[in-house]
Amino acid sequence: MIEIQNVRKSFGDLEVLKGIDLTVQRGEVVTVIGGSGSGKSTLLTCINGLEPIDSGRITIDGTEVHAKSTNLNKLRRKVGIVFQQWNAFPHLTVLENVTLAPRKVLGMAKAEAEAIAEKQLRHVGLGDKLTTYPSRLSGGQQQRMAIARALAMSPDYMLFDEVTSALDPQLVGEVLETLKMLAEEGMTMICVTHEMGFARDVSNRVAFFHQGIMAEIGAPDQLFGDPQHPETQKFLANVR
Amino acid sequence: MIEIQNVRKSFGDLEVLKGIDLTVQRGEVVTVIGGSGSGKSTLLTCINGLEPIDSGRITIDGTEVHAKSTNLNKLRRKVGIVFQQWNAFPHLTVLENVTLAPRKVLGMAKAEAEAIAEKQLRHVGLGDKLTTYPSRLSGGQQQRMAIARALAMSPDYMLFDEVTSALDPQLVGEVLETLKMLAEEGMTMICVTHEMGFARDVSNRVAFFHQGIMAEIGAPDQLFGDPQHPETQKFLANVR
Amino acid sequence: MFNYTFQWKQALNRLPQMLDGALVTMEIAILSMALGIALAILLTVFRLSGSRPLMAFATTWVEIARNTPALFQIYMAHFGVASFGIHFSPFVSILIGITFNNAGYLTENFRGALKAIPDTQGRAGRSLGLTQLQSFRYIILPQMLRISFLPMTNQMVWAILMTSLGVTVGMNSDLYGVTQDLNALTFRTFELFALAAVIFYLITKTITIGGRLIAARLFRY
Amino acid sequence: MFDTALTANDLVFLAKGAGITILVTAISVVIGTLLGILFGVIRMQLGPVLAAPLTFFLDIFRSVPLLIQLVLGNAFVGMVLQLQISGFTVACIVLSLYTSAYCAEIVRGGIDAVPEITRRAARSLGLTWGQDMRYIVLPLATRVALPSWIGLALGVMKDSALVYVVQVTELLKSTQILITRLQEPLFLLLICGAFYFVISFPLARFGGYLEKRWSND
Amino acid sequence: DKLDDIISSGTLRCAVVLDFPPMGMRDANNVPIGFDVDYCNDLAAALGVEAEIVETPFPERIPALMSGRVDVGVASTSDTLERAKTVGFSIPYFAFEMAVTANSGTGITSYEGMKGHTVGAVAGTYEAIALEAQVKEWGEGEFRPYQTQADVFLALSQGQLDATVSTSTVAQANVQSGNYKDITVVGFAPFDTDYVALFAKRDEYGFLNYLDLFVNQQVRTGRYDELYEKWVGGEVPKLMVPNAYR
Ligand SMILES: Nc1ncnc2c1ncn2[C@@H]1O[C@H](COP(=O)(O)OP(=O)(O)OP(=O)(O)O)[C@@H](O)[C@H]1O
Ligand SMILES: Nc1ncnc2c1ncn2[C@@H]1O[C@H](COP(=O)(O)OP(=O)(O)OP(=O)(O)O)[C@@H](O)[C@H]1O
Ligand SMILES: NC(=O)CC[C@H](N)C(=O)O
Ligand SMILES: [Mg+2]
Ligand SMILES: [Mg+2]
Repeated sequence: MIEIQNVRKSFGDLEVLKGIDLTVQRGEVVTVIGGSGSGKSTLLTCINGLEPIDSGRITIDGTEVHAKSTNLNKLRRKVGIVFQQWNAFPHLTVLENVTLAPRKVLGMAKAEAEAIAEKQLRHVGLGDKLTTYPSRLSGGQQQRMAIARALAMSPDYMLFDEVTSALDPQLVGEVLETLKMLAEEGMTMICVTHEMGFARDVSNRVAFFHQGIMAEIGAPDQLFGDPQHPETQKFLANVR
Repeated sequence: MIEIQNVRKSFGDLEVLKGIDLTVQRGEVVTVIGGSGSGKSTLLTCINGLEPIDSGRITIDGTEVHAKSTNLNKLRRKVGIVFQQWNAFPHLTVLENVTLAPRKVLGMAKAEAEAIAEKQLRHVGLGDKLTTYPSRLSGGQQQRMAIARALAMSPDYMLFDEVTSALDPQLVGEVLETLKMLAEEGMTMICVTHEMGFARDVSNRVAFFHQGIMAEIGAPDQLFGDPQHPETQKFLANVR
Repeated sequence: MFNYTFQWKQALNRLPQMLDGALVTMEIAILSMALGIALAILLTVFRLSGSRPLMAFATTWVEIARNTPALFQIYMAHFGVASFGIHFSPFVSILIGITFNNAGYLTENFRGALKAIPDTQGRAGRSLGLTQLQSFRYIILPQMLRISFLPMTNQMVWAILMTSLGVTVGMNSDLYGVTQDLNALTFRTFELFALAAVIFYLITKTITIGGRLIAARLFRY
Repeated sequence: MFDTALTANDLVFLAKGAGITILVTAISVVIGTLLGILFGVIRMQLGPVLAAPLTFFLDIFRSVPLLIQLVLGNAFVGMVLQLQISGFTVACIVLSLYTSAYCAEIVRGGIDAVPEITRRAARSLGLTWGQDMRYIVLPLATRVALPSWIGLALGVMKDSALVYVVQVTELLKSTQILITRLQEPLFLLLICGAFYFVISFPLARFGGYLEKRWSND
Repeated sequence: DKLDDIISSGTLRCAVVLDFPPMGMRDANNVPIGFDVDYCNDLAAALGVEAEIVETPFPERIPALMSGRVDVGVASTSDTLERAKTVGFSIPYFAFEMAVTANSGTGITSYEGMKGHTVGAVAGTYEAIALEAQVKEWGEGEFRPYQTQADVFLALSQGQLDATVSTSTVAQANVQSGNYKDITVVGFAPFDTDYVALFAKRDEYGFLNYLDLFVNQQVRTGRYDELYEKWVGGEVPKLMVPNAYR
């Protein structure tokens, strides 16, 4: 369970998160939508401790992320994250990309790590690209590789930050399919996305962010069908 | 009138345009859609003579673009073009961007050029950004500036090459509005685009390119509603 | 026409000696590059460390290396430090001098390379549970070295050229030193220096072209 | 440590040396830059094959120690060209060519850095090749190239320490002359090093600043 | 020929090495002085022209001559047979005896005592060539050439060198100056006397003849002794080689 309690976060003078509260249960898929700069990415990077927070608390399965005593490197194994862009390590083959963390972080033997990596890569449909370098992959394939890489650490939670935004329209589908598959397998996920169709189909709940505030959260039918907050209405009208 | 007759064009071994025929009448808006690499951009750059062609003919108001005797610099004044990206001259202010060509190409006086530039910039909604540098503009504003810059040469034709593809989703609208406005004012336009909604609303005809061939062309209702070519059907199914 | 008869034979007779000198020159350049790269990585880590003294140390090094003549640095490595009772042989002095210079310039190159590596790379690494150091070692460093590979071959060329300054600290076994000694012996200045120039040219060309070939080999991505 | 036999006279002597260093540098950088731009544009226009001889010629200046270039350049001017010109002139000629060789590379890098599409945009507006170069490529390339160019100019200043071989008494040579007489090497060298540093450091920082500012655009 | 050219041009340009005291150096106003400088002035006076001192570092002496930037070398240049293949030498105008100077801490007390030590001299000089050959013959120790006489003595007093061989004149001058700590002249080096000569282009016989006669006249008129007394002092070295012509 991920619990976010009254989290605030500023960059310099700019308050980017103005007291966010959100609890994500095991097995739940929460999608986050909202305008540019509303703090969506920042929230994700706070959740896995890449960014410190100013106040509030984030706990993952009871462990407080930003406590001094927390071993972040260890905690992060539980929480996979995939970004919008530049996820692939360009100097490593697909297989090496995926085995790096299991080997260096978990200390797995090469063979064992490769077995796991192959399994995950096959899972996302890249079973035939093991020795390819990322530059030879399409954007969609790169994103799927990044997902496999995160999965290879057997995380309990996955965070996705607009993983399809940088892709050509033709490639969006394949990545969304992969996410859907994960959701169906019961992975707990927080997905920041601009793909309203996806949000509607896959999520248990959809959260709308506006200027550092979670303006509205609800089941997809409710939020898309009958948005309460005027900003949500405005946003959805614009998107289509 | 732009007449394209059996135009072929290769880059090295790769034949990118395999005999294109297309006639665009004054006042007509033709949209070009098609997969990546199908030759759409190449066609546009051939039309204004930025790229030579291997065979066939392109004439603009009767002048053959690729004839030796044609003064291309002069011809290009008739044909404005806006690309997907990097249209702005980053070292010049918005006003300077727009006045450069009228002054240097048409030899206009500074004051006159500025008057025209201001008019065009107001036209695209940038009347308050005259002394700003492009780096301070959003992507959408940069594209609108590029449109104003082309318009300042009073072209008879405008070519647009995926002018919204590099933009954040929120900024697409403002640029498409500008294009729509131009179309309504009677500008002859060829627009390469991924925005199907725009293509449907604005164009007189839509052309579908596939692997260097114009696979299909027709009125938007016909092409979108009842595509004939199997590749068109596939493409449209994928896009949404 | 020249009032001077070129005696190329005389110079060519000395070619074996000069080629021996060229080997020493290469040796100095290669060692100074290997050490320079290692030090530059260390200085880069210092710069990223966030610790003020370490950052100041790295910055001072880089700025002195980049803002004074190499000749000055090499002279200092020999006569300067000797004022404090530390003695280095000419070979070690020139090696230290060039290494100091290399490390300074390479650190600056690395800084540029780091800027070209997207932030998300390090973040992606850390997100997988890699420690900061692991993330640097396995993700940032290889990319940084790749991006700065061509600048590094340039620096290698400079290292070769800088060996010619070794004569100021008593080197006479490198290519330039050998040439100068032969010149003193025979007064065949033009022939000898022209021959040395050709050898230097061939060495540096080999490095540049070799560097490109290696880059193509090494970086298949 | 620093009770010294250095007189005001000697300081004037050093200052003269510094003046020569700056003068040689200034002349060489100006001429070298103009030549470098010319060579760079010629190379770009001719394409790699036709420009090969020029590329080769310029390559020599980047592949042979400056010390040797100066010795041979001096000999060439005196013996082959039979010109009775001063060592100072020879130093300026060699350093100018040396500068131009590096500058041509910088120019190429600058031009390469202007996106093809931006140039296409310019041509599409009806600008001629020359106008495109003049109004678009040059200003943009300058921004990319200026920081490296500052680095080059400072490099030339530091490398000008070697022109002593053609009988030019620049700063480092002046220092050595004083060392021979006063026998205070460390002290004198520190003065000399400090001088280079004081000129070079602020300019280098300025170059870094420009780079930062322009890359943020 | 060259002689006529010099006389008609009105200036004589001499290549002089100015970091080689007391033969060539600079005074407190950094004006060139020394034995070689005076010698050049005398030569110019004999020719009835102005003297111009062109400071020439070691490797540039030959290009300076060949490119016509100087007319004559008055640069304490040893007249070796190898060099004579390139330039023309006059008869010797000066002769050096070589002395061993050692760092006091090393316990070196003689030429032989240098065996196994780190020794050095000014690169490319007569003594450097001889000393390097000697170190090779000994098979132990190390030889280091430095670019200037100043660097050699600096290295010596810093302890980077244990001993050096230099012309005795330089050695005495430097030890007496008190600029260098911990150095002492410990004896003579048993090298052949280093005869040095003026040099000009090889084929300028007229000029070379003139130089020979000029050197001869300097000795005959007592000017040589006078200059020696002025710059060096002590017993004047003989310029004649026993049992040989010339
Ligand atoms: N490292 C940082 N330093 C300073 N400001 C930052 C930093 N990261 C983000 N910001 C600022 O914080 C605000 C929120 O950024 P964030 O990336 O979280 O927004 P977002 O909702 O993900 O937007 P988008 O949809 O554009 O990705 C923005 O104004 C951004 O400029
Ligand atoms: N200058 C060039 N040199 C070589 N090949 C080129 C060049 N320009 C384009 N191509 C190739 O020609 C083909 C067609 O390119 P073009 O840019 O016209 O496609 P497009 O339809 O505009 O695609 P997209 O939707 O990706 O912009 C592509 O395979 C491309 O790689
Ligand atoms: N003048 C010098 O510096 C060298 C003198 C030395 N006797 C030689 O010619 O070898
Ligand atoms: Mg974001
Ligand atoms: Mg295109």
